[in-house]
Amino acid sequence: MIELKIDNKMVAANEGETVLQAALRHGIEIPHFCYHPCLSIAGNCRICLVKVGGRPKLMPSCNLAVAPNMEIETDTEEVAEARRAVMRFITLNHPGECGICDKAGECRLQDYHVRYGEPEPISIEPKSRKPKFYDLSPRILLDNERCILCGCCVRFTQEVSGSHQLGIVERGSHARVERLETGAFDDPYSDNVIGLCPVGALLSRDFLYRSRVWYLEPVRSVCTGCSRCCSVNVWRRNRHWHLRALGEELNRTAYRVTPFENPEINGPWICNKGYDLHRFMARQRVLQPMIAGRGASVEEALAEARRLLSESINPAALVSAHASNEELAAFQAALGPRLAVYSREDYRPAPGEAVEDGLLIRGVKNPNSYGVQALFGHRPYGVINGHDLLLVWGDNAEDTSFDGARVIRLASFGTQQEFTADVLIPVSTTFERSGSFSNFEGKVNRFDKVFDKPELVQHAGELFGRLA
Amino acid sequence: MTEPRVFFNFEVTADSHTLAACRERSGYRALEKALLSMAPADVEKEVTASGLRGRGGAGFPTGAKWFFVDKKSRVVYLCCNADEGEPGTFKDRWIFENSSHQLIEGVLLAAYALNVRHAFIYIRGEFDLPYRRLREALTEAYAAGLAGERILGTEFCCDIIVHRGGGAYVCGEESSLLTSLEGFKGYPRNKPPFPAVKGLYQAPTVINNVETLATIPWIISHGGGAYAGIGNQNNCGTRLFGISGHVNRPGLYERPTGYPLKRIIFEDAGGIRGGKALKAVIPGGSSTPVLKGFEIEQVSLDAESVIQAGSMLGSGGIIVIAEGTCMVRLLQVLTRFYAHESCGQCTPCREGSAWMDRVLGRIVAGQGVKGDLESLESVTRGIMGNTVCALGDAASMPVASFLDKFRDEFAYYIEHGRSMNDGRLEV
Amino acid sequence: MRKDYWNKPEMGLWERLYIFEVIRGLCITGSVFLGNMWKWLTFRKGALTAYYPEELRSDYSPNNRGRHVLTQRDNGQVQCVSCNMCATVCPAYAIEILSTANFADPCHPKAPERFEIDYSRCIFCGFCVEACPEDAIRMVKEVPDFPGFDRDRMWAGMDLLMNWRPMRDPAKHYPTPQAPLREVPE
Amino acid sequence: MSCLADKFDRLSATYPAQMRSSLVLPLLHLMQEEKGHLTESDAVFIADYLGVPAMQVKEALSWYTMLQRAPVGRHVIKVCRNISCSLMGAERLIDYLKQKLGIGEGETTPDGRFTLLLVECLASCGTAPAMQVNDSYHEELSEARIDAILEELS
Amino acid sequence: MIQDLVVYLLFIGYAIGFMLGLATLFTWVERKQSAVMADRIGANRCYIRIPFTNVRLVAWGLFHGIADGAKMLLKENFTPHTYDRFCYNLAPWLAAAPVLLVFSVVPFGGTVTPGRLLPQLHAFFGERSYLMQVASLDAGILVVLSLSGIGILGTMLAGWSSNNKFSLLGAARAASQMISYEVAMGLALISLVVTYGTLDLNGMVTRQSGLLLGFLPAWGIFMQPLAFLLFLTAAIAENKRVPFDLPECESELVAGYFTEYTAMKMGLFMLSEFIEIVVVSALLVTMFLGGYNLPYLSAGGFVLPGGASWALPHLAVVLLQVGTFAAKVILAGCFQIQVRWSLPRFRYDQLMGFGWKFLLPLAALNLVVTACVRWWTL
Repeated sequence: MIELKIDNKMVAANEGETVLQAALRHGIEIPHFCYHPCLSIAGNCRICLVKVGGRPKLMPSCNLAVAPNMEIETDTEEVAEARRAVMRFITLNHPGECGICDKAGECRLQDYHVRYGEPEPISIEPKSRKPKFYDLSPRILLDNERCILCGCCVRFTQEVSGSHQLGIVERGSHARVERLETGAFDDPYSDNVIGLCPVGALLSRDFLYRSRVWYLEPVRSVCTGCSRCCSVNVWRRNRHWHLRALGEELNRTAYRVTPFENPEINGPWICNKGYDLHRFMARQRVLQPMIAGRGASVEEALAEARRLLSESINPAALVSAHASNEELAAFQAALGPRLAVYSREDYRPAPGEAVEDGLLIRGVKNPNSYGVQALFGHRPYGVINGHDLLLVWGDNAEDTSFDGARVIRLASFGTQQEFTADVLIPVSTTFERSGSFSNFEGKVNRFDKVFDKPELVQHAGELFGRLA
Repeated sequence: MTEPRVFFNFEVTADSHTLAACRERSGYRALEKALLSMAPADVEKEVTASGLRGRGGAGFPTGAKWFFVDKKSRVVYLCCNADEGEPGTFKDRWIFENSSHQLIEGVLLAAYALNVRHAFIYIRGEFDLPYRRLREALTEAYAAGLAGERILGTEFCCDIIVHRGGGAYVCGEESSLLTSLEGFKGYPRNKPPFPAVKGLYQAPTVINNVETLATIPWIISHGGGAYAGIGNQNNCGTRLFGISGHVNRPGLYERPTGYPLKRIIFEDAGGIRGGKALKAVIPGGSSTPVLKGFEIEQVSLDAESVIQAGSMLGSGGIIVIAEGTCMVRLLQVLTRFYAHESCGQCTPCREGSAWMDRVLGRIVAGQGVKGDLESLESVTRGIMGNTVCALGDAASMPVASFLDKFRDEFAYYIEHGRSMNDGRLEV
Repeated sequence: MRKDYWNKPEMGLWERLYIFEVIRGLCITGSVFLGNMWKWLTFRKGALTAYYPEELRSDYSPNNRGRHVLTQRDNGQVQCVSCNMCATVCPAYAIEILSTANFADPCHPKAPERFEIDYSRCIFCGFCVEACPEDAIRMVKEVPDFPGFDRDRMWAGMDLLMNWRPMRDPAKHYPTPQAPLREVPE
Repeated sequence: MSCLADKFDRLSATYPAQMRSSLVLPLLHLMQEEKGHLTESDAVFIADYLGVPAMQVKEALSWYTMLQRAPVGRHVIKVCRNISCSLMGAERLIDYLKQKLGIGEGETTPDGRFTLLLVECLASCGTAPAMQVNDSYHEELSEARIDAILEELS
Repeated sequence: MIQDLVVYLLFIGYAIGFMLGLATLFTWVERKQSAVMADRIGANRCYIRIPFTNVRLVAWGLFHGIADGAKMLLKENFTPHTYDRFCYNLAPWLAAAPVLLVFSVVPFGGTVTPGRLLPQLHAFFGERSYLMQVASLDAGILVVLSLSGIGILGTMLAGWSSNNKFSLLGAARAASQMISYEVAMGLALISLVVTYGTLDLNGMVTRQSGLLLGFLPAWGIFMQPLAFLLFLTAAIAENKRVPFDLPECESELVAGYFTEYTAMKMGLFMLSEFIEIVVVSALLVTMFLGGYNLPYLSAGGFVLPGGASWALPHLAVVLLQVGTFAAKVILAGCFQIQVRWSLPRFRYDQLMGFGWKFLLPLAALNLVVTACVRWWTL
């Protein structure tokens, strides 16, 4: 523990910390663009300059290790002047197009400009032109005019994802971020640079111009892409800004997915598959309960399922690895003793998908395989056949044959025609319920409800009690 | 010539740069003396005793710099900073062309003192003849057993690697030189950590200027005390001063520190061209503040005196400007240079140098407006001291001083759209 | 010293007796009432207000701001860049904009695909006009002719807003887009 | 490319083995000597040879001014335009050269012989004005000297 | 007596119909009158379409009252989170019921002898005659005072049980205001009682049936002009109408003590206000404006000052008296509305000062003078 004084306030800092980290931890705001806790220190934006007692020059606080009895001042006129100067330089060639910039509203440059900048530019030079909407990859656009060359994205590819696919080329005021001409920026973690960018230089094509960010609000959820179970924020439309003329369905749409910083599981990053989670969830849904291929009410379907269950001699259940721990517990309590239980892999790696790497991506492409196996053991269906009734719980039309057994299906995605079940009951997706998953290390990660479920769709956890 | 000469102690002829010629004038004696009779610590002690200061511009005492290096470290690197890019400075080039062996000897001595296995000479990419001379000299030295394995039969081994730069002024900054040497674009590094702690490939590294290293053989053979006796007390020794600009005999002069500036301009360099009056002097390379003609009366060529006058001695490149030169256009030449050479890493320098260049370009094109000078000044204030390396300061200091000292000329140019003088740089 | 911050009425005895002033006031309102009543009874209209929508006024103030116009660029495209400032500032949440990306026009990559104003909610405050950074939305002297029995019918879309009274923007001329947006060397 | 690889090997032998990354700049110089100018594929080639990220080489290639990224003429004339040379008349000489060669800054004559580049300080301030043709310096220039130099080259 | 029962049931029905009908009418009158005063049109959007045609019966917006009533009955009944449901639900009734009851002692006509109205009725009624009044009480005026005292309770309960700061403030204001003005009103009425020497309202009306100085109707307004003014002021204040609407002033307290009420509960408050207009007008008419007395009209017909007379049948006299009373009430109500749209609201301190420092002394003075005069003339 090192005690130092920031703005006449005694602050306790850890050994090896920088002044910026210590200040931020204690709620003292020092502006910063190029600093990111998970990346190396670049020290090139120069907005975090602070006054250190006994030193003539201002020091960048991001590169200033704490020392005992250090006296730091962040609100002197000298520091404010330096910040104003740096804001002047940064905004010198930054186009004033917040109106059409997707970052506006969560842009640090915007915030700092309001707080530390000057209302009117003193420069009368025309802004310099650089390539706009430079294609980094089919997922990401780069607007070099907006770029402030903090280098966060470059450092991300060098230090976190290790793909080294981005770099700052040219020198001086011509410097700009580029990829190799020959290769797209196809890093499996590439979308992280969008959130990393303190300004709106890196744009997600998927989210491009879909909504202003202040119309949205994040809800904590969990990525179901693999057994890492990264925490994510799902951005839905804020209740106050619900749309009417443009379509009610937009109010029930997840606009984008961003990482939710969870140091235990994923840190501040998620992979591109996680960024695509909302598209995964926007697939065709099963919305209508069916009995032998024709629509029925929920009650009828349940009654039929109960009848099948009571009539069967040797029933079995295939349990979804997308089920939350709570649903598994409900299943275990209601039906567990009566059925032979098999664990089910809802999704397997798609062809061409990154299978496993050292950073986040895991080979098992289901979120709660660990939870299922902890409760029921690792028992894939197919070892023993000869059941006369199968309760198949989970998405993805199964390629396993059911051997003439009668089938009760609980599914979320797909078309009605896809399922040849005796009873089909639609169940809610991860976005429509709250609960928790246990990831491959057994860490429990909870998720909240993002949207209300459609009317005829049931929560699986509530179904089992009514089935028993 | 009564004063001792470290460099200009021989006559330059067609083959004066060869090993044989060098040996004739007692080259490599100091190396022999050091390797055979002195411990590495003794060499360092001599250098410390000599009071030698770095000749690259900052003037940091060489002995102190060596002292900070952890010599017990597994690897210590030595880099010779030969990326001479400061406009107005051309001393290292002379050393390479005429006295490479002196530098090699100096490098080996420093390597011996610092326990260095690999020494690098980072030479400017544009230097073609100097590079070839240095390679020749190195080949000769390797052939004569003066470099490489088991030098002079002792246990001391040192390889000297010559690394050509790619054309970047900022690589003369020590940390950016290291980055460049590691094969990256030459971005300066944040300090701390200093190169003496974490330098080339994260190992402790000493970076010395060519002139500094080339002085060391003289110090070893004559003793540190002898060197300390030359020139001023605080800032001793001789220095190479390059005089350029509007003088009759521009060129390189070796003078002890404390030599009057006026004398070197008006006597040694033969006075101003065409008999014109002296308008201004930039005393230490283009990045130092300008001095007006009348300000140099009492100035002598040592760091303190020049600082007292309001400028810096820097790398010793004296640029003389005669009456009738357009200072606005001259400053634009400088800002263009710094805008071109800004590496693009940190914001104030990247944007500020280009901004100053654009404003001055506009003024020179006759489209200056009223607030331009004030905004230029605020830009220099914004850059000064806020950048990663010293290039930002270097870019803003001339602007600030030009504006300070020749404001009327700038105001006239903005008001009338043309120069107060005839607008030429040449006289 | 205590300072009086309000305008203390200086009332004479007559005013302070109150009753007479009350009677005077009643006489004033009563005379207006009787006058107007007489007009009603003699089938002349005794009111300044109109039966909307059967009657429409013709003498609107030039400052009246009744309907919105989306201005157009010289090439007839909508000037709006879909920045949503108007929608954000709108106190009645009456504006909804759907944006689209249009890289064919590099100077205006963002454009509205749909632009809807809900006249059942609009309070005609004019904030949208003030918030617009592009002078793309204006309010002009007109009455919103949207009386109806169905709230959903009171939306004005982009076609209507642009075309019911097409307006070019005389104040702001955009440069023709510089075709290649590669770096321009100085 | 095999002969190039030989040269690469020879050059890399002069550096300590653990300093592969340092070879980026020397190899770029070498490649430029061979090919006249460098493209991104050359950078990728060097990166593959050294085992460093291609982006690092690309950054270096774009950053160092001596590395040509566009085709140049047989003789590259680099004229210093910095302070000392300007004081000694570099601007006049640049105009003269432009007019004589009929090209502007950064351009190549139609016959592909000369490329005119304006560079910052060549460290010839004492012997200003100066220019560098290919690699060799020409100092204390005047119109007559330039004529003579160009004469000699052609 | 079955005949009595029939007659009094008819009277009660008439009284309730009279009050509710006029109250509904006054809601329309208030809108329309204020519109005409302010150069506007006023309520005009409600209509009844005649079935199977496209003819729309607008009738100057008269159906607005009906629409209002329907709306209030059909609206969702919000209740606040209060811990006293009982008081909250009781309050509207406490506010409305006393107002309705006040009318029971007000005579809305002279003496009627049903048997003489129509020959057919004679067999049934015989020669019985009735005062046209629901309850002919000796203590009539005291009933009025006591019932209007109960009205305060409803207001207080509503404001307190709503669990809302605006309501509570409104209720507090209402209580202090009503109690304050009750005093002045009471004193004004006492001087009236001293003048007429009776507490019975019918007796008062009868006392006003004569002529003063041979030509002037012997109405209370001419006997007690100051008491008339005092009573009018205090009655408007009791009714919490402009300029005494502090308990429910929209600009400060949303809606005052009934902020938290919706639907028909709120409707009861509104209705009681308009009924109170009717009641106040009726009292005013009864006590000061000669009640059902038409000048020069006696039980047998018109008797003009010059000695000329015009005999009328009993039915015509009764109808004239009832009609006179109704017309006077309507006019007095219109006058109250006129006041409401003419005067600005008092500040609270002004209100209190006016009540205690102006009205009360004046009423006391009036009483003293009246007593002296009465003693002198007796």
